Amino acid sequence: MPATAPMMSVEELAARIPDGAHLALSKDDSGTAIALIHAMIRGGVKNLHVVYVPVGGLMADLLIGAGCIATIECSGVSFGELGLAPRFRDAVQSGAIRIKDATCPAIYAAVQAGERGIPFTPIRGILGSDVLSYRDDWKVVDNPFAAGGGDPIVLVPAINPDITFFHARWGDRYGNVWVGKRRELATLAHAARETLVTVEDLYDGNLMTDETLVAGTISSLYISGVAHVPHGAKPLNLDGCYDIDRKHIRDYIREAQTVEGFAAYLDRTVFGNKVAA
Amino acid sequence: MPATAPMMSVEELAARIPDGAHLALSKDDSGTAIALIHAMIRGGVKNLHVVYVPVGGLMADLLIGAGCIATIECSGVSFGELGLAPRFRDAVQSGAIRIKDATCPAIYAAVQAGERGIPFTPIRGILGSDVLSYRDDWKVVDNPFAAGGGDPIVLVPAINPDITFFHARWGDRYGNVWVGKRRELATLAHAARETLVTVEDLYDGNLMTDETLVAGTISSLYISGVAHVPHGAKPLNLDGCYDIDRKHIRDYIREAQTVEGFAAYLDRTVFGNKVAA
Amino acid sequence: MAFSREEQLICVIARMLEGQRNISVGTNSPIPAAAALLMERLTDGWARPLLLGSSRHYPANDGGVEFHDRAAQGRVDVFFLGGGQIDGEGNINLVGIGAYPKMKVRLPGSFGSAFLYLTVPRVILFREEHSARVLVPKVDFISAAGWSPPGVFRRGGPYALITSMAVFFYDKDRHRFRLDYVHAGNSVDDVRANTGFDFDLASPVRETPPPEPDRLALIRGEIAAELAHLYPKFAAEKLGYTAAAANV
Amino acid sequence: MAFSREEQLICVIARMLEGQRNISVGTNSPIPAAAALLMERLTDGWARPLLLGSSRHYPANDGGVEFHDRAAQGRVDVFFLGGGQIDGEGNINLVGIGAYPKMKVRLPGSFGSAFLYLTVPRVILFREEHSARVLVPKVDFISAAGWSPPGVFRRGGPYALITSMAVFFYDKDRHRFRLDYVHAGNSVDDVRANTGFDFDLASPVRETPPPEPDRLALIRGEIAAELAHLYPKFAAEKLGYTAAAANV
Repeated sequence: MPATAPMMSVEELAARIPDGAHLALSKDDSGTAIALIHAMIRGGVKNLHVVYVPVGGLMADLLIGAGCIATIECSGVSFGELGLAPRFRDAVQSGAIRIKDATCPAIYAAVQAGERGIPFTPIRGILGSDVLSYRDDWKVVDNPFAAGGGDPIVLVPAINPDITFFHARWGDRYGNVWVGKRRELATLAHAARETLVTVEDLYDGNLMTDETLVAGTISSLYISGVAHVPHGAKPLNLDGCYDIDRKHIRDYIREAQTVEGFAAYLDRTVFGNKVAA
Repeated sequence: MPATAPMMSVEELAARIPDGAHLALSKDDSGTAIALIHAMIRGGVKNLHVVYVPVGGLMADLLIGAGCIATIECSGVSFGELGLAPRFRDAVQSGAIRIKDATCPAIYAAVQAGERGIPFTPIRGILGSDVLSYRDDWKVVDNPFAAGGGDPIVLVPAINPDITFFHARWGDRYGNVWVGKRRELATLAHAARETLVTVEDLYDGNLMTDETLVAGTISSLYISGVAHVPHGAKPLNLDGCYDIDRKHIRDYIREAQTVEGFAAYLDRTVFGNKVAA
Repeated sequence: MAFSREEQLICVIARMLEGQRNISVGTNSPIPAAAALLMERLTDGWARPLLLGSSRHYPANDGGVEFHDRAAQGRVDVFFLGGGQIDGEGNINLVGIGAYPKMKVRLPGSFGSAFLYLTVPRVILFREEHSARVLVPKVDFISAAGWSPPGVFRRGGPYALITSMAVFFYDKDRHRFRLDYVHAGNSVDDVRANTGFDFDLASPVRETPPPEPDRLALIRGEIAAELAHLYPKFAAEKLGYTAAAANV
Repeated sequence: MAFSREEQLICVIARMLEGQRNISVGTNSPIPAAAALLMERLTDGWARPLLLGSSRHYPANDGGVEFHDRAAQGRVDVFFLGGGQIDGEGNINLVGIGAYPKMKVRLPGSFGSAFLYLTVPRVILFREEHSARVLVPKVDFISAAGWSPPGVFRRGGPYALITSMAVFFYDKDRHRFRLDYVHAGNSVDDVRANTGFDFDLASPVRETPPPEPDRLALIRGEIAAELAHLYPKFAAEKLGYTAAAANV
């Protein structure tokens, strides 16, 4: 029988992320660990190297604005239809953070290579792009399997972050977590050395032995810490639980246009309350 | 709204597999399409090139014994604790089929490369093995990312079969099928040009929009034919429905030691009844 | 029948989707999404829209990974790209204006463009703003290259460029755009005055046909309602969809 | 307390699993599986058996892919391999006897061995039959190589070889086996007479200690019951488990 795993607080999870850590985080989709991001900001973590897999949104803009990030690697940071990411934009324009521009499938491929324990992976496309020109850690070789020689192809190195984290729908007492169709979270957990998870609800049973839930479950084998944090993804969405708070995001984008406005947002939202409203 | 997909018979599915087709099939785990294998044998398909991902069992031994396979690529064929595979053994010893020996993770990696649309993938290990010596379609290169040069690594070409098939727990009217945690079936469906599925039961709803089932569902986008075949995996198992019939397999292994015994088994089990008992 | 610019553009795009089956649309693209949903409706579901970011119109369950894998497999027939800058060779720039990396204006980033431009056979460039600021002689940063030298694996690339003023088709052999349609109210000279790159002219350059009335009705009805799940603001403000959700 | 050969071997293996956390066992390996389950029980779940083919003892949900990925990630500490032939350098042969490919005796195949032998730090070779037929000077086909030249990525490899007669440890620097233990009732000369390859001798070569009584009791009780889910025949015939399922 599997051993039970102890629950932690969100502050304890945040404390496991040291200055200078290399993180890889999924995009702001269902199940973004915003409460954990808030705890990290309160803890004052610094000099993070963060890979967004493959793009960033609120999570990136908050960490950048709060001065936690030294280097960001991603294919884009924005709020989609709702607007541009003001702290990201200013930080790149001023040179306050270093950016390693990428393209979505190259990041996915690099994390999958990390999951598979291989040092690199080929990927189609990208040739001719300045994304490639500026990435001296990517290489171009001739496809060794091309019949007549030639056929240049891009190789990207594997990504094996120190830590990944996310907010999941359920966690059970054995430390397993259910992420449903968000398969890329499992890939990240496999590629990362440590995986921290906040969970919306506790699941009374073993997620690994439920015939239907197991397909969307990440085994505790990969999980180094779990905190029970209801509403842990707010103001973003968690499928099946709550929708994104569009007004909150629009207000954020407006307020975070200035350093002062962003500071006021943090004061109110991150420092004023233990958990985001 | 998604369009509904027409159901086929198992004989119609079998008819979609032409002589000489390149197949890749999952191992004999939960959800092996034995009824479809029987239909293929009745249809007399010939000269198949079959990759077992990564190993074969009853499915392989039946197709080999019935003379359907010209080339087999796999990491092993056996019945595990129950015994060796007699028709496979005899066919390789006599040279009746060509075998391309592989090792499990190389086959998985090659199918994943097929899924990702890349021409090859690196893989660790294997160096020093005669599996590599005899595979002139595999290559060894120095890892281009190794700091000091050197670091030889094996590259295997992608596998993109013409067809894959399997037996799934549920199919819905939109052509989606649920395979639960058998993720490698989704990988196969993505890598293959066509995917044929027999399903145990019909699911009344849309598997792609069910919050918990979607994680184990393969979208109809990848499926070219579905047949409703209750007990379609028997005498093998289907998790949650029926267990493997160990006595049947033991009797099979005993009977199939000789060509005559195998012929008698086929007469009784494949040709005598439309669906395996 | 009167129509808005958005409705016009939806219909222009829809005509380029005839006969195309697997139509994928990125995030933050309500007009292409509306055109894809329109084609699904007109073909009784034969055409399959795959709207990134939608839970209703995303018949895939492995997030962005599966979408990019599909493109790599050759299973995506059409995709849409835009650009902060687009140049006369079809190169697009989604990264920023000025010298990289500390750019004068930083945009979100290249997203999947560097990959999808080479793996998807038909890429439709869509950018409403038609100005010499956007349509430049040479982009400041090539997010994705409009063409590739011989020997580079490439399934397709730019097919057409649609703006609020005109429709250009792309000549893959010459790596140049050709002006084919000018939307009502604009002239070839207007287009030339607002385009920073040199382009060819179709003979003749024609006026863009107005929306087909039956399609317009669908757009304002069923399509707007469907679109509102993903783009509530757009559906409400641009297509007059009134039953929008409270959380807009 | 009297004990069977199988019980002896389970306890021999278990001693090699002390301090090892992620213990994986391939299919068709009831004795190593029993040892892994025993260690899980003795460490209150700290040691984690991952039994391929088991639905109860497989805390992973992506089939063989995930298992091999785990090994590649360095997350598998111990694995077991056998061999139709095993030679004095630790090479193993799971493919067949004779000249490849039309071999005189074809065996099932290499499975994951070619990969796992290099990616898993501690690989325990387990083969009950101790004969010059199995333990050969040079295997006919190298399914997986016992050692690699410098510069080849290799986390580990052969750790020990356990047979029904003896226990050898593997010297990674010299690529040779060293005889450390002989099971009760056998002598060093017996081992030499039945081993086709040359090997070193520990000083002294000792007799294998018998099963610890408390462990033996566990094996016959809880472990046999647990093992019966995956190996009903073995549990019934070798460990005397009587409540076995009907479908044996």
